[in-house]
Amino acid sequence: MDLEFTASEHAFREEARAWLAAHVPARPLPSLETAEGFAAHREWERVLYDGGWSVVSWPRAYGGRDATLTEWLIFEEEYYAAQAPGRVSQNGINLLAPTLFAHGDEEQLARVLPPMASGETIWAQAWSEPEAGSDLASLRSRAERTERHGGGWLLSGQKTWSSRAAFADRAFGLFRTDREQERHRGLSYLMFPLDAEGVTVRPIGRLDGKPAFAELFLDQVFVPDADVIGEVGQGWRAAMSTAGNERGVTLRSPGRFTASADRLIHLWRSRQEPADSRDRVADAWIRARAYQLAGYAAASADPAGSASGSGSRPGGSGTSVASADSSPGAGGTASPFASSMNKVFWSELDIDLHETALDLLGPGTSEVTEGLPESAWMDGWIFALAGPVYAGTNEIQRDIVAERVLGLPRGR
Amino acid sequence: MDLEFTASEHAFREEARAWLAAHVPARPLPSLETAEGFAAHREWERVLYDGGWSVVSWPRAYGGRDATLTEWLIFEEEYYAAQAPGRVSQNGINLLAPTLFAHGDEEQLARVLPPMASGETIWAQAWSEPEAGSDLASLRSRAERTERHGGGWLLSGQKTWSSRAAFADRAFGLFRTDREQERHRGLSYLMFPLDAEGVTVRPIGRLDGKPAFAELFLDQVFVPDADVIGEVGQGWRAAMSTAGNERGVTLRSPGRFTASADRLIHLWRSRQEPADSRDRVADAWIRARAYQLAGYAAASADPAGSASGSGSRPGGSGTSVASADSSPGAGGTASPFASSMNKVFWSELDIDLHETALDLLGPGTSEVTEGLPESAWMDGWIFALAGPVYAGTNEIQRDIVAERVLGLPRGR
Amino acid sequence: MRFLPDEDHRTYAATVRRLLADAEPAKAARAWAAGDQGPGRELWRALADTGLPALAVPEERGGMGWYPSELAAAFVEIGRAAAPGPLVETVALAAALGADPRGGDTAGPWLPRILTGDLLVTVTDPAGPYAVDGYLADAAFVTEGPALHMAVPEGGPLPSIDPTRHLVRCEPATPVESGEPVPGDAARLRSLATLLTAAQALGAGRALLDGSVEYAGRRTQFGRQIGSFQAVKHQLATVAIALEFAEPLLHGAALAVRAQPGGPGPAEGSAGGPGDATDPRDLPAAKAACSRAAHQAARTALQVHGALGYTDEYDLTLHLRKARALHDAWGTPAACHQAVLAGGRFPAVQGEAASGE
Amino acid sequence: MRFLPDEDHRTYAATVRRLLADAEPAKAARAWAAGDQGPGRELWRALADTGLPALAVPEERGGMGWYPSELAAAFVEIGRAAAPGPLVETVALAAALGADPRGGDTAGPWLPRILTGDLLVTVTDPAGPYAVDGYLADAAFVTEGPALHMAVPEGGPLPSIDPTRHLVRCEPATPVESGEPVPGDAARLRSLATLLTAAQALGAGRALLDGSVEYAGRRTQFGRQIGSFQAVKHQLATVAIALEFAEPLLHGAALAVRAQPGGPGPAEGSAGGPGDATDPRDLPAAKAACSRAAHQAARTALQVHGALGYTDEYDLTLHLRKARALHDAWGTPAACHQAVLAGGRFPAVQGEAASGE
Repeated sequence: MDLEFTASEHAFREEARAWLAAHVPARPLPSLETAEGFAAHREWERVLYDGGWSVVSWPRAYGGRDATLTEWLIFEEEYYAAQAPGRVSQNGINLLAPTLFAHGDEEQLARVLPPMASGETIWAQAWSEPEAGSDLASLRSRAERTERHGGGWLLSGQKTWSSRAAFADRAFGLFRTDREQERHRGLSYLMFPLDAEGVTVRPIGRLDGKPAFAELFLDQVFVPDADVIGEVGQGWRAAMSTAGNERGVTLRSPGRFTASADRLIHLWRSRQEPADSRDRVADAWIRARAYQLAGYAAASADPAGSASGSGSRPGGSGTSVASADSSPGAGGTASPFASSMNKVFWSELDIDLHETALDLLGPGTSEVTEGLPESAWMDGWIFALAGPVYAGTNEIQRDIVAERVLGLPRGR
Repeated sequence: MDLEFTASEHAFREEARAWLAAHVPARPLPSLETAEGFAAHREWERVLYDGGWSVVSWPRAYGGRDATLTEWLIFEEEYYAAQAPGRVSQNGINLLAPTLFAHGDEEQLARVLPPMASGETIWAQAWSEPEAGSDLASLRSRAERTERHGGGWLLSGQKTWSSRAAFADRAFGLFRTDREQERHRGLSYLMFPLDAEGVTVRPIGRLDGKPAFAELFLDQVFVPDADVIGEVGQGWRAAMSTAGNERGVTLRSPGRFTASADRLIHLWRSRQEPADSRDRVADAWIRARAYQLAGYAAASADPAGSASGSGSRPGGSGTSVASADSSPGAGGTASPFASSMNKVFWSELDIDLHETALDLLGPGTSEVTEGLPESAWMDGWIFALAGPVYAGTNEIQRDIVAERVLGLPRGR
Repeated sequence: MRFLPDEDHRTYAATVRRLLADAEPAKAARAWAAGDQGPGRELWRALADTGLPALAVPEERGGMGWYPSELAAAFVEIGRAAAPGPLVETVALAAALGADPRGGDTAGPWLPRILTGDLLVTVTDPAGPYAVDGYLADAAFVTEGPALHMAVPEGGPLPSIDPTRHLVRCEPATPVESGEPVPGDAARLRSLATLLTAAQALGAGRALLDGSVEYAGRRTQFGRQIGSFQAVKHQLATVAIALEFAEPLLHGAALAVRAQPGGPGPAEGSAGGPGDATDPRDLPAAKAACSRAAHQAARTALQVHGALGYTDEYDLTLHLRKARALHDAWGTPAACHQAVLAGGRFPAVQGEAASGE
Repeated sequence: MRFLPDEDHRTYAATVRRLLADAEPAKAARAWAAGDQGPGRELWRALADTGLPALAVPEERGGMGWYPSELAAAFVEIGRAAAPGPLVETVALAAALGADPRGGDTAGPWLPRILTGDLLVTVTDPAGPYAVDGYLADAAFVTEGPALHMAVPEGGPLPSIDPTRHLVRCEPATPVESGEPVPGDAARLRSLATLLTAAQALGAGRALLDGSVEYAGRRTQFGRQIGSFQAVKHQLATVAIALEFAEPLLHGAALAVRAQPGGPGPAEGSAGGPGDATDPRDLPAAKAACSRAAHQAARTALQVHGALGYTDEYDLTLHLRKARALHDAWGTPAACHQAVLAGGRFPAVQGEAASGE
């Protein structure tokens, strides 16, 4: 057991650090939840792509550099330490791409992934519906068979809380292709353009008013067969592999939290190290470090795995949930439900860390003060607030931990 | 609205303070959970009784001084501020007596109350059974009808977690008098001697090893009709009035917590006011003060009520749960389930307060150090740990608050 | 002792509550956030017509006396309604001007026009350091120790997490013209602002709890009302308990503010005799407890509502956002805790460390 | 990087676990609490036979090297079994003696007899200030800065919340006879004691969680298993998560202790080069996180078990009581937090304020 990076891992870190130092914009980009900021962040994705850093863990054929999970962790550490911009492509890279690697065909990979890697196509997710939030299996939007245009599906219904949809190009989600089947049977995983005929996008403002998500009204939106991922009627399985990913380390990499914890300590020092905040500041660092070490352990347990497919490379086993979710505990049980533990852990850490920062900043700075140094903490806090809710509420995650990790009786 | 005590309330406080200053033992008595300490505490009850302070809120006829609820709150404040000994009679005074006032007859009151007030008879409670803890309605111990000795009941079965039973004289509890009825129907409330034939008492050590409770094995223990409280078969209703009391202010009076919070601040000052404990110390004081003010509000809402019968004096309305449990919020709704809010509030305060003290004392003092000043904190901590568990776990209390105060749907 | 709101008190709170419920305060708040003061000004005039600011000003200065308890009750309702504007600041300034230690009519033209509801003013203190609605208000003030100065807002308005609060940097010691202090009681101002902010937070918390309970009973997932899940129940019960026990502290704090010496207003509060259980620590205690309970209510509301609770357009998020802003206004939790342990005295400059690196 | 226990490591931990499971450690703990050292001494001899103390001592001093990771794994099992006695202190003292900076065989007769399992010794530091099992151990030591002294226990044995810990006041600077320091590395002693206490706490937490899960699946109330209640589930899930994320910190801390300079033992750890991610802050972080997780596990176990969890006679309460005692031993949470923010250095005297009024 060790914590020593290999020579090549070390070189990878140095390369990433140097590149980021040279390329990260000196001034923060405008918020990616605005039209202007969205465009600026799309440009940044292109810069990343040109440098070979937009999707490090993907195969080279699709724009990546075949990085291992450990290297991906290193890249993320450097990325957040450099205070590089948020990733406007993250829905595509973190949610759709792993599903494609696990369930897509060669044609789809070749067609979808490169423009995703370059920022040419930005993806929105379209999971929730008004009556199907945490209870995703109850969704009602349907895809009806059509033989027009060479065969495909007509999407109708309503999606909501579709993040990035206000400005994105395309979206992916689950639709009911077999109305006879209930719950998670008869669902299919489809991709569709947001500018297609029949799509109405109504932006929804989040707490700070910015349109971070949208409602989608779909009326007979045509999707060709080529844009069904995996088998028709098997969408739930594909979606669950994505859901596992969303909760796991790949959506919220440890580097994000170690960088924030380091900044928190810096903030605490700049405020003359108030002793009444010491416990909370130290605790944030401890938890971020724990998450980082858990990530190293997970990467060590699966040294061949890339971050892209959560262990399932193209043509891999397809058991992506199980391998993505190897236990974070270095000595621990390899539980397929560790992603639920991860999700609870990082989402609660994220809020506590930002609350501590806001309390250190004091009054007036619980206000969004754009352009002032404090604004990053307020933005981060708003972002963190969503953590315990989305990608399966923490209540559901704790149920999963209790029932599937600990083996407690199913609830009623 | 005011916080001014009347002249007579003020005089009452002065009298209590003076008496306590003159009579509280200079050195702490040995733990009441030991044979020696039990005897010493019984003697202290006699001293209290002789001074007229053992049951201030009871009618004079039974050894009290007809104190109002406000006066009782005042007495408790003075009592705990004076660091007077724990009340070995509390099961009788706080649990049995209110039930007697509400459901007993004159003969029972005259026979049972005076020796309870003087410490001549110390009472144990006998609620739980091995299979009936939180789920009290599922209890199995039975009372079978007998016409011997002038008519009565024969108790058989097993009780457990019977506090004080290792050294007490008598006990009270619920027994199934009608085996045809299920759950809370067919139960009766009875009193019985612990030295009777057929009673076996097996002391159980609590966390510090002291026999704070016992198992009772009952084999055809005779109880005369005169020791049935209320009607046969109506014991559940009587017990619930006691349970409400157990959770309400009368078992854990605000004075206990305000005294502890003041001592905590004193401890914090004596440790050079460490800033990293400031929030926790202040928070403990704030919560204790909130509980105190809530008590004043409850007393103001029911100015005629005595603490003894939770508002139901002998011959009163018998709606003791409702009146005991008037809302603590000074402006608030008079909810009959406020006792559940009280119980969650004080039990969690009590633990947090003592944990803060232990952390201030530092290493070595997480140890029970009898005879040293720290020992009171450790003893208090052990005592506090039971708070969220007994008298209905806090989980059940939160269910009650959610369903009956907030009106959320019943659980499944 | 009668530590319960009396009939008049409850009647007045009910009046304010009804007035606000009928006045579509959420619409007024959204208009205010967008810079349209019309509905918010109208609401304030209606509140002033009930005698709200007059409850902070002695009769000889045109008011009705000194009634912190009744003001607190009214601000619970203002918080429950999420009514916009610098209402706390305006009422607290009226109290300060009315309690001008020099007496007389030296306070300038503001006081009469505040009492009629024609003016809304803002004020901050060095711990702020932002004044809420600095450009929208008719005048801005800043405290400095025991003194009160006029101020000119500086720099652009800053967005707040609470969109109805338009913040402006407003450093101390920027008196206009003469630089002479405004005659007023800054200590009374700060105490009343702290009390009323606590009350507003408690009201916001009540609204958040009520809205969350209502939603939890309505929303179904997995074939059942989400309010039937024990995890949801327990979170809401915890919030209910926190709010329930914050309320008596607020009442205690109002009595402590009423009893505070110094102002010329008739201190109808206690004489501070031996039977008096008012405690100056109740003010910081109430601010800390109400803010914390409201914050818990906001966190829980977000969890119960899911993504809906994270959206700008859902009315309950007006309260959710205000809860965080009020958390730090007129006494951070840390400053309140220090004050509790210092016998009720707030640290000289609240949150001094916040004023810069 | 391979941040995972290797095969040997896991095999050794499994051996220790099996040995303890077969040895009725709860009985040994109860006997120890009653002053009967027999079964506890036997258990320790069996553990020593597996090479446990030898893992702390270099080969040239009769040991097997310097293996903090493997020692931590073994002490997780010791914590899980609630094995009694000053085992942390004995192993840490062996490490200190083995790492005697002067080298040679100056450490007196203790080291060889610790390695054979014949001796149990205790040690404390000024922050203690109590030595665990001071009268039962064969020798007592106390650290003072970088030095190590023998000590004589003073005063009567004091009961502990953990009945298997017999505490004795043991102030610093009570060297016997010559007063000469004992040759040993006190820094290494403290680091290892902190690490192994953290490991023991983690093991206690694991046992508390496992026992609570088992009980929650077995106990029925209201006609259903209590483990089917969401409130119970969520408390247990929270504990599981806390323990799960404390564990990697413990592994990181072991590597940090291994890499610590100063001892003559073969530092098989990293060379501290640019690719080295060991961090001295992991030691206080692990102590804080493991203690806290164990404490949470204890609180939850009490809540799940109800009154049963509050009784002396139920075996799981051996762990429950130990969790609180370990919370403060060899680094209070406050001291650990300070150390994390000071780059890993513990404050000079941990919890100095605790030494008396």
